[in-house]
Amino acid sequence: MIGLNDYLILAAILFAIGVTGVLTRRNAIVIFMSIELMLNSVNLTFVAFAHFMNSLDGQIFVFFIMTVAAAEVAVGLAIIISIFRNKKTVNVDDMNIMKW
Amino acid sequence: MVNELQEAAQNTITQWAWLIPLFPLAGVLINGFFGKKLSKTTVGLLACFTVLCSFLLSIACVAQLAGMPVDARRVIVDVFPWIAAGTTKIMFGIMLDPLSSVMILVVSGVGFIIHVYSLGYIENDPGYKRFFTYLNLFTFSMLVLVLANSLALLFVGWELVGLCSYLLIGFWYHKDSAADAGKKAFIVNRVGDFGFLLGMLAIFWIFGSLNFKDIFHTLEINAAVTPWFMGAGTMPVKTALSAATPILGLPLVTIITLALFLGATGKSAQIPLYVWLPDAMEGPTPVSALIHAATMVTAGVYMVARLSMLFALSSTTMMVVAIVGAATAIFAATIGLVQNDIKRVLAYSTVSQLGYMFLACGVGAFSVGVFHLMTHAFFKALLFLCYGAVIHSCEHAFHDAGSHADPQDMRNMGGLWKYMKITWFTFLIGSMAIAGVPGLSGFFSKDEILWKAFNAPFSLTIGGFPLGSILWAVGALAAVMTAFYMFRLIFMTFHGKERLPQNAHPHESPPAMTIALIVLAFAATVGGYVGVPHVIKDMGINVGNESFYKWLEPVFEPAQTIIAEGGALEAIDFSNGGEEVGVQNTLAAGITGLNFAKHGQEGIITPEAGNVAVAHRESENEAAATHSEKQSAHENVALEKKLMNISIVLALLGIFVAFIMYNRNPQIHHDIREGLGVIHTVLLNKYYVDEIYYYTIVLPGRVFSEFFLWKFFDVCIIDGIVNGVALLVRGVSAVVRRIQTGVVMNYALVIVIGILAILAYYIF
Amino acid sequence: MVMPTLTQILFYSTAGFAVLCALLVILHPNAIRSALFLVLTLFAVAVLYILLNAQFIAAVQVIVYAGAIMVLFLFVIMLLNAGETLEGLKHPMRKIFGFLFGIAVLGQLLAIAHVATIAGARQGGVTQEMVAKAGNTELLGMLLFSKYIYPFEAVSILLLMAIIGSVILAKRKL
Amino acid sequence: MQLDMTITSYDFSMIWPQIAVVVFLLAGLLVDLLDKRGETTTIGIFSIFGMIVAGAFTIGLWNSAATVFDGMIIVDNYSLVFNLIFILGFILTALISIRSLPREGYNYSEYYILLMGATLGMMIMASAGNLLTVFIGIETLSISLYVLAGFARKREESNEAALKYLLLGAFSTGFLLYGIALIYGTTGTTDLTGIRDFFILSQSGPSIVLIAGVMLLLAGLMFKVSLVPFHMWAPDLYQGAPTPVAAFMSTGAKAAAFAVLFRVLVTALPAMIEYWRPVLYVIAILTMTIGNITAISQQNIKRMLAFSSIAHAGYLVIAILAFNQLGATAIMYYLLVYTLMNLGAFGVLAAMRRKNQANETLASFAGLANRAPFYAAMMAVFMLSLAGIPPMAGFIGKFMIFSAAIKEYSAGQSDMLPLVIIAVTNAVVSVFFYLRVVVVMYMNEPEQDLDSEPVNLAAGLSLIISAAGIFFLGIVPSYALDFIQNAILNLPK
Repeated sequence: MIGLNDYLILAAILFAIGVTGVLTRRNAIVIFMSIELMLNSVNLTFVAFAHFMNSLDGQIFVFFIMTVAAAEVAVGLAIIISIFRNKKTVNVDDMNIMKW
Repeated sequence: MVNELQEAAQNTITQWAWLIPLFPLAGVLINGFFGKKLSKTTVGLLACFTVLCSFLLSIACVAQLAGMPVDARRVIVDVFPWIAAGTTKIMFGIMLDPLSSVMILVVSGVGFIIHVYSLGYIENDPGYKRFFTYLNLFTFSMLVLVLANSLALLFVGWELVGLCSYLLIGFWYHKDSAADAGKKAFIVNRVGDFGFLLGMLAIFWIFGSLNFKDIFHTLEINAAVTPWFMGAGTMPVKTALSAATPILGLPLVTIITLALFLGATGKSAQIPLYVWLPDAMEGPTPVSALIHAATMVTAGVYMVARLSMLFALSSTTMMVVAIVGAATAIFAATIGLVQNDIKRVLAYSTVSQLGYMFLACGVGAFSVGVFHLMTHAFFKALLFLCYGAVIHSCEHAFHDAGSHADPQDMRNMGGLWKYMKITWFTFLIGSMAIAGVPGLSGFFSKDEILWKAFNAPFSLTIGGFPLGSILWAVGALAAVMTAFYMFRLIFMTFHGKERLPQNAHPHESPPAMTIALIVLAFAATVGGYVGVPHVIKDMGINVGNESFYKWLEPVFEPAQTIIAEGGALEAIDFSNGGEEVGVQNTLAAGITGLNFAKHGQEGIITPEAGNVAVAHRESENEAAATHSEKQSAHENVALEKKLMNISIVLALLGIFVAFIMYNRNPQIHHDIREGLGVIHTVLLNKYYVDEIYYYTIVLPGRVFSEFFLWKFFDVCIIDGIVNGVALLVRGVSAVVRRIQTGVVMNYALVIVIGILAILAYYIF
Repeated sequence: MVMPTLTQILFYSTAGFAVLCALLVILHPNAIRSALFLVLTLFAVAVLYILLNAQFIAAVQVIVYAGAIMVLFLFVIMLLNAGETLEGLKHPMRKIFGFLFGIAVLGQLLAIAHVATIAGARQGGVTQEMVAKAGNTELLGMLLFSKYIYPFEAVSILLLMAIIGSVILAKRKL
Repeated sequence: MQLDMTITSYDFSMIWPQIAVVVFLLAGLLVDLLDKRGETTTIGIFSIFGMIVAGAFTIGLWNSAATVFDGMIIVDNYSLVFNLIFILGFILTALISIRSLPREGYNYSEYYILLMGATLGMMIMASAGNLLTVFIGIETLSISLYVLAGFARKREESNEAALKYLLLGAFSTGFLLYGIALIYGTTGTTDLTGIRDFFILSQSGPSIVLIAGVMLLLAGLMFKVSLVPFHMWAPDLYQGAPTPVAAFMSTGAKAAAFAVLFRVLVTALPAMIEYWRPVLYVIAILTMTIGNITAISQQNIKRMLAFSSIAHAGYLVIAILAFNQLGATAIMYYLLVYTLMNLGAFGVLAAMRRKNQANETLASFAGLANRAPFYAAMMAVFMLSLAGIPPMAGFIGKFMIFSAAIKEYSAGQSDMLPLVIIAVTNAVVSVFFYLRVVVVMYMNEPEQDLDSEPVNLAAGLSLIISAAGIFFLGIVPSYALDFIQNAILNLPK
């Protein structure tokens, strides 16, 4: 039988991959996708817990996370579009006019 | 019935004492907000008028206060509750007692004169309106400081006067040196404020209040408090104050008072935090007179005097205060010997005189310290204003003559007396007052300080001499130097060969300025007669009286009692946690003088019983004191007379040396000869003495003070430390800010590292 | 030797597939490919949701996440022509650090996930029978409109903000 | 089988302030249609009016404590005080913006709508009773702020600020949610009181999973509060975002984040104090020190204010660590004062901005006292208050925080004393860079000649309200403190 920990370990791996993506990629859109990966791993954790606890609250939480993620993506991509208009790039390490 | 009515009528005026600071505040608001629409004259006159109102109301209030019975002379007007924390509330209000009454008279009185003087001085400056707004703001802040009924409100005034000082030092901000001086004053004062703040918070957490009334009351009855340190529970306040701290095992009260004293050294320019004051002379001269000589810099002395009860509890702190005061007095005086910038001489002289005030406070003679504060306010304000007049007129004269000579450098002057006779004469009075020429105000206060220092209640001896006599010697030496450099100043500026640039014709200042000078000269002359020491009366010269000391007596009496008890509190603290200690009552001398120490007795008390025992012994002591006083009164007076004669001789010696060294010009000899014929003969005969003086005493001294004390110690070490700390913080800052690379991934990495660290702390 | 059950086979193969695709998301230099691999990952996770009896969430995952959101991603990538970026030429150290710390995060999270247990937690009262009877979606709907009515309404304002915000930022001419 | 889940009717009377905000937000979208494009004063005033109505509802609810919507929302005086702080922040920001928007060239009415949405998010955060509402509140706030940060969409700084904030915000949200998931998994609930009950019922201490969950949750919240090392976004964001937005973010948003952080710690996690205390302790020291030290070498005043706001967050953490009634009072009082003084300082910066010139550097403030005496005087008041110089309210705020810490010290928390000493040292250091602004304004010669600055009515009003509030709270703090202490009494603890 597949236990809770199997799901959690999978979620942990996906989360760590997401974090690594944020830390290593330059392309803002890819960074953003890595964050989506992290959120998915959180969702998986929630659903797994909910399943093994016979509770639906976790699934509701996932529902809200998805909604918020959708909103975040919409705003995030809009920001990326507006920055691309000005700078013609989506690479985050080209965006450091403000520092120190 | 009639009496009651009278009393009610009497009280009404003091009940309005809180208006005193509000008049200048009104001036600030009106001039600050509508100054642009008002004419220059209106602004200036309004500023003067508001301060005059404060002065008149102060006089009325003090008169009322004097009419009250001695014990009732403390009027507290709570305007509204300020900070409510826990059960006690800090009230926002004023406290009028003999000490603050002296201060408000000095502040508003001298302040008013300087306001009037400024009407003339600052007349053609584009910052005229700004200047008067700041000056009013300062007067308001200073009055708040001295009238504050709580340490917190005092701190408010403390910070505000600091701010005003800061703004006024940099008044001519287009000069880089002015802006730098402002910065320096600011940084140095922060160090002091840090100490003040810590001390204040510690007091709050022990006493549960910052109201002076509560603090004094708690101390007087040794009430039970719940102090802040761990698991202490409720205990008598003196036990709490005597708790040993980890810092060198010193008792808490010593740490607190030392922290407060650090604040005082910052504001009152004492070693090690004096460096800002000479630089502060970059401000306009009336500012130097009002803020950096007469009033604000004495705030530290006022604070120490105000908290005299607390300071008296720690003989260590008292000793530190006295030693720092004496050291500053001599140290600043030596530097003053060689400066050529007039204002710098006066600035170092101020530092030196402030040192005297702390010396007085340190040896327990708070009222003498305050007395010197007052007389110093008169004569130092006078001196500054005179030199303001000199500089003012030289500046214009030099300018008209097309010269770029420095109008503050006395080497560019000489022989000015005939151009500005009033200024010369008033300056002479001021100089004689500060030099301690008998009959002028400075003599009475300085002499009394030296006498008290000689009788300092310290058991410490250095090389067989009691600390007191060393303090006296240092003070006396500084007095010689004071007399010397002041008269050097006079001779180089007003007498001797004219070294003015060609075609420069200085002239007397406008009447607004000269009137101010005359009034102050009058005050500097007669101001001392309110506090003539009784020894003079004993000598049969029945001038003036001791009313000043009597007036302040109720304020300092508790502190004197504590000192007379021989620092019982601290004697307990120094025991190594033991139950019983011997109280060296030989420490106890206090106001009654050396003789008291001889008749002291040794007692064994336990900490708990300490206060009881002390109280019990108090009556015995008093009896003993009276007895011994009678017994040795004669001997005592003789000693005091002797010391007084020494100091008179010393003052004259200083003047004399200055005269010899700086007045060799025949032209001036001629002028002086008529008044000082005998001395002139001596001068003629001992012409080579001048050279001997010069090469044996003056030159080495000059090299020492100029190159070591001033250039090396002052400029390198003290400035170096101040700037170094600032530089270090900035350097660290410049490195730390580099973390902020501007790249998102690095920021994310820092977040991840943070989270990893937190989790690792719990997982592993 | 115990034969793996169908669930086990399904779980491990889906999980492996998800991890592989996720790795390719962050490793593939081409952003369009990355996005497509992310879609695959999302599908794999949706399969796991079904294994966990969360049919509604699985459906939302496919329709909203993989369907709508990822299409938006792809659209933006193509619109900006941002697919063909050459990755990793600048600052190789940053990349190395990134991977190192990613592995450290993985280690810690695994240590936590490894020992996680629901023992002691308050158990929900929603049994498999109830789900079988009323259906996952209906139960969720009931909850949403009873206990979770406040967040449900609040999130509508959040979405409104997102709509207004996206328009104001991305519209070419205002 | 009958499910005992029924749609119940709810008591909406407790959330009138939020409803008012929503109604005015939606109505604002319609009001917008009345104006022609590029004209935003009407909607600005309309939104201020809406917030005043919300404030009136908030005051109307005073002393009516209730937990509504199945524990999702806790309405008590704590949340109401915070509501008032947010409303005050909104009004002051809107007043600044009325002038600033057309000047900076992004005169769109959606600005006020988003600002109202952000305020709604803050209100949800302050009264959240469930980690879900915490999350929704944070996201409502954040999404509005992402957009507002990038609102000057033609300016690269603004774009960059928005992108950095978005990426890092979403990243930290990931950790926050992971934490919530772990808490949910170990306790079986996301309800704040439910979590507290879990600790009361559970026999053994918290498991490592729960600790990790709590720490991740706190890390997410600390990001919003901008505590070191989760602070790096703040300076770039404040510098790049439009000035009124930066003002709003550094005050209202920070207050909301503190509201929720303190609520979570007090309501859900008091049993875990020995776990989160050391973490917050170290973070408080780091935050104060790094914030102040970095601020010293800043030449851009907006950026300096950003580091200063980080440092102030550090002081506030001390009050949290004190974890007593006095500390709670101090937090609210300080945040109220901080809102006034920081908004004021940013308000002056906003007023200084010209179309093509930011005028944010220290050098551009040189000689401001001559050029714009009103703005210079106001800036001086705000700087002195931030520096904690009496009689400005900043002093009382610091005094309250230190008092709370020392009270805890005397109760046996021996580690509070070093914290206070570090804080006092930091406060002294910080005076340097605040006062430098005053010095530059009053004592330096201007580098370039700028025209004198006429005072704008709305912005001037905002500044005068702030300054008056600072003096009022500094000279007569008793009224506000009594009011706030009353609020704390109803805080479940």
